[in-house]
Amino acid sequence: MFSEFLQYLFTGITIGATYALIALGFTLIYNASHVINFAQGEFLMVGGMATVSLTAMGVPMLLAVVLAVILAGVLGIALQRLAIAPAKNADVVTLIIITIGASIFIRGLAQLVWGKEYHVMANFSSDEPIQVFGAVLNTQSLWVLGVGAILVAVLVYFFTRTLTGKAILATSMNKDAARLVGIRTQVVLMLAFMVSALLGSIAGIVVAPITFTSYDIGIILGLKGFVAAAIGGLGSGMGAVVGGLALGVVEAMAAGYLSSDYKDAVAFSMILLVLFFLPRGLFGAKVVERV
Amino acid sequence: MTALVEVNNLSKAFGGVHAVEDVSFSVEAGQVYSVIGPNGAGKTTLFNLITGLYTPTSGDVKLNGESTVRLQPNELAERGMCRTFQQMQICMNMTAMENVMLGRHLTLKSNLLTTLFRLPALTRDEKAAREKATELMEFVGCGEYLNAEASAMSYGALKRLEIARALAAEPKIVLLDEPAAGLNAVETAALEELIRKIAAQGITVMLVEHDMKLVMGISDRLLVLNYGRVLAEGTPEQIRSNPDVIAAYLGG
Amino acid sequence: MAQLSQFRLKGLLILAIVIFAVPLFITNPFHYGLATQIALIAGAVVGLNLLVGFAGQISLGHAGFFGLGAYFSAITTSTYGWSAIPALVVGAIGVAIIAWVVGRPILRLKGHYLSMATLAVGFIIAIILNNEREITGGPDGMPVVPFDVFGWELSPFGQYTLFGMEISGDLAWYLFAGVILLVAVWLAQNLIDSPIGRALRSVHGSEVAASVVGVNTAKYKSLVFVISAVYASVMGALYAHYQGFVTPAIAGFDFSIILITMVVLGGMGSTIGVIIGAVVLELLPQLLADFQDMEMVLFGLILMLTMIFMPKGLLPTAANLLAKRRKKSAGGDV
Amino acid sequence: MFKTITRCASKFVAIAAVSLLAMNVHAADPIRIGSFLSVTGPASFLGDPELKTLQMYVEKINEKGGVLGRQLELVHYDDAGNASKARNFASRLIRSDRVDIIVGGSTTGATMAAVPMVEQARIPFISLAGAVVITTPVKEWVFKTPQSDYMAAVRILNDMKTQGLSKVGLISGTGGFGSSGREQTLKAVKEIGGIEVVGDETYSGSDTDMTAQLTNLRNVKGVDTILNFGFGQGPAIVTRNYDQLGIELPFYQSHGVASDGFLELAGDSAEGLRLPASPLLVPESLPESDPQKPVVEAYKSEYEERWDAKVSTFGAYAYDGLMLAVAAIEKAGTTDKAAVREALESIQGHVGVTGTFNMSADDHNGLKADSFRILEVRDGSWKLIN
Repeated sequence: MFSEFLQYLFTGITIGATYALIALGFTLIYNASHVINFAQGEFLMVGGMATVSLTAMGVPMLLAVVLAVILAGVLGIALQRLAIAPAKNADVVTLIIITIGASIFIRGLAQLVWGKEYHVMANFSSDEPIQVFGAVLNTQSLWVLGVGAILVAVLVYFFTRTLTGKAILATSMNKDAARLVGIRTQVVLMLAFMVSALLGSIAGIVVAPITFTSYDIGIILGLKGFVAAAIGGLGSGMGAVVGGLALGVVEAMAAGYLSSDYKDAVAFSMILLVLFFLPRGLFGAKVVERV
Repeated sequence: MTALVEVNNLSKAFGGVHAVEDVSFSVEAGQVYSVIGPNGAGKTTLFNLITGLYTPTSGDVKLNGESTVRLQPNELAERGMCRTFQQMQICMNMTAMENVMLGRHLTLKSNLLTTLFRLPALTRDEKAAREKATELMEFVGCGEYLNAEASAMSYGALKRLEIARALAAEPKIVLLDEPAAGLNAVETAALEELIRKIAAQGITVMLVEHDMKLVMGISDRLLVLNYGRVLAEGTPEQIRSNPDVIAAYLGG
Repeated sequence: MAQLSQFRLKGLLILAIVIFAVPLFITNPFHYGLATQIALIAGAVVGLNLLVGFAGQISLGHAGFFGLGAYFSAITTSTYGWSAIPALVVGAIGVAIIAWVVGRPILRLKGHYLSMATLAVGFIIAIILNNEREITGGPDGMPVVPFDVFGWELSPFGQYTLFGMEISGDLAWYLFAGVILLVAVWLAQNLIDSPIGRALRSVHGSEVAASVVGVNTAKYKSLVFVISAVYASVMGALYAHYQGFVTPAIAGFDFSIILITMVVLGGMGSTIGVIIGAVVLELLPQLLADFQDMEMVLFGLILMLTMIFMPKGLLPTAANLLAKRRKKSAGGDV
Repeated sequence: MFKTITRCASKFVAIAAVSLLAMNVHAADPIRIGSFLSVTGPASFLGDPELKTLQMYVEKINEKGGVLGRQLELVHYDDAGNASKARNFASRLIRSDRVDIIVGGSTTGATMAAVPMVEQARIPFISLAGAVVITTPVKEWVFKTPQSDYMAAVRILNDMKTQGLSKVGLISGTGGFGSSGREQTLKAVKEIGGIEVVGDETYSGSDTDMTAQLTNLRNVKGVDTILNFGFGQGPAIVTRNYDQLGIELPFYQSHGVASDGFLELAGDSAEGLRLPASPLLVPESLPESDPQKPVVEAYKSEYEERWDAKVSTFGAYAYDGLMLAVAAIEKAGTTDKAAVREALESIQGHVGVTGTFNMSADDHNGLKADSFRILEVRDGSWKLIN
């Protein structure tokens, strides 16, 4: 009984940690620009696919990872500079459609360059799973959780201790005020896209040995990340982390105890429940309306 | 006779900062009642509290004896309270006429059926609304803009248009938030005349204003706020001679 | 008033002329098929535009309502032998109730919460349609009987007589879909040019302004959300009858995104604009089909560039350009 | 629209040029073979090798002089796995491109969406999708090359019985293939008897971890084997989770994963699993006497040489479809649609890669369950069991 529960929990928090990292990416960009970036999943795909193809070309793993993350970061900057910045006076809905166009474009390119097949990435360490009270834990899950925790810690440090981080926070709270105190908001937006691309690509790399990777893996993972961000309260970093983990665990528990047919429906119902009863999400920021 | 608007011990805090603290006063029907004070004194916050845009931290507001702090702005409008804004809230995606007709919203009796199939009842209703709006636009001095897009109007005209919209709802009381801000002397004089005409129709007017000449000239009573608290309350004469007010305005 | 109603009729008139002129240029029944689908999808998009363009809210799950309408009609007519019109009406009422239950509490909140709620509802609908194999045929879909009115069937494969002329089923369906689209536009236009429409537009312009003159913004947003869902449901039902086959893909997230993209691409708030959006987005894959592997890249690129350089959408941008040019030439005369 | 116009124009110019060059040799019109396939999207692993196969063999046939002295022309569209698109493209093929026969439809959904159109237009259609509903009940103009999922279920269940297994834990994908496979397995269990399904779990095509479902199946009392019906990357994840959980029960999969790509994804964890498949995966293990051996070997080597990619059983469906079409046209001696249909229906003993086809008026598939071979994964490659 307990081992079953533990098994579902392991499954849930592993995938949940991935959702959390994607949700953090959504949150970052949403805070800086109020744009829901539907290309978020593509950062994840680029991370995984670039690492796989670089290692296949004989590049050492560590270097491949670094190059893949850099590639994703450049992509994030390019997305902001080339697609979002030129349309900065557009309606938020228009910006969202632009990110959808960008995601289709990136996916199309990936399909041309890397093909349509699924690819395997080896576990970072042993393939031998660990036994814990009758449940098994894939060593890669530990990597996902560990890297996730480190990234969250780095982000917390970045936003509370560094000037750049504070600038991003200030811009997200009040663009005009930030501009007045000399923060270049366009640069901040670019940083937000870059950091969110870095987060996404790292998530894509650590989770690839579990999920495989392909040109279209970003669609569903990106979407689940958005769901996690919505559950946590779009705009809250803490909410993104908790929302991601909660979504992962609920999915696994629903598949285990309720019905595997309807586990995704359970996950999506969570959004409705949260919106009905905790409209700002689990950790959504209180919004003060200015007239 | 009970007061039209009665404010009791009203407070509003944002985070730890008190924007309005323990404010009490009442407005009699038919008065022109002004709220003055330095920038950041909490005047607009007070208006937002009275018109239901903010929920107070503590205290109460009564309209015609009914507590209104739990009501939404549209429910207050149903009860006869309308307002304008310091930062104008004009629908720039519509024509000037449509903005004023919007003010007739509560008086229109259209349902989904008459709307979707554009039945005669709807067209009749709309015709009446348009006539009333035309009349009001002329009343506030926007007669030349009857066919204009809102986005094509001058700042001063838009300020008057907003007043016309508020009047279109046939309110018992209108709250005007800095109607003279940004207006030149001629326009301000016209505004003063307009406010007198509104008051003459028996509509209670509440005013937030910086222009002392205007305020002193038309107000029946004044409320002076400073740092969210009441500094003084009384007739223009009483306020003019109040030492605290003089200190705050001259010494501040 | 006279000016406004003249303008209203003008848009509708142009659309009617275009719709009835199209058969003169079509020689190929395949193109009728495309045109019919475009007309039906455009109808749903006109409804969605009421929500996006006039209530300023985004729905990321409208395909769910489209699919629900389609499947309700498909199941009741094909499995239970209902007549098409009662099936369509009952389905629409059901969809309206669902939209009301979801929209009412969420539209009290300010912000884009409806987009998240509709995303969830759309997915849940698609999941149910996919899983309930016994009823819906599961992921492989189910066949649908032709549309019927009082025992008279309209099938794209039939032959009909109209005003003494022999016309093919394809053409008949196209004309039917065209008329439906005209009715959809007429109703939408009536709504826009009414106090309700004014209230909705004011929400887009300044929600505070609307509320202080007594507009219950939450109520009207919910109302227009329900209306847009009903549009989707009705068009979905007709689409199912026309196609003769439905799969859960028509309730899927991808299709929801396509619908909202049609609105934004064509021009939010412009009824004729969003129809153009639907035409362009339906034809584009047909035109790009020859590019094979490049199709996806080109589609994404075109979508991105259009929105970057015409953020207001195709029709409003074109109208602006035209107005500017007119102004310039008028200035030249002086 | 512009594109279409230029395309038409360039076609016209090309035709004009050809007719000028071949003034005295009157070139016969080509035979037009239409196809709509899921070349992109979630079912691209079906459509991609299918398209490659069609392109390659149309070329080869044309090099050898074509069919009935006429060249073949392939007109193909990508439906991206979307049924509505498939219907539109089928319509375009029939009405705009005026093809003589259609070989296509990678998925059951795409095929079924096109069927009403095809039946109405009365044009022969050879589907490449698996589900039993495509040809049962028989539709006059619709044929198909893959064995049905019902046959696969029967083949698997029979093999289980011979292994003495009787309590099946079933896990399936919620996509068209898995969902239909699940239904046919439940049906086959009833008809075969002596075997039962004791657990029934599903996963969606985009799931990234199926540990929870497998844990449930393992915990079902008395379960002695597990069967996974699905395709795409999902079954590979199931296989890896199966291995990680250390489940020791005999493991069966469906023909949906009968490809070398699957072995690459699943790696060591696939060791020991069994599935029904076409002999294409094990040509060298076929006895010399097997009539399929030369066909299978030729297809495999030609495909791998041309595309520098592993051959897949799905591509073979397209191979069989094209060859059946060609055989029928040759047999009919014309491209008259009714005659070709008649010819298709009367094809007997046509040796293909998937099996030997014996069509008839009540069987538009023409294959038997035993055309499936049971394979087992040993040392990272396929071994023929029977």
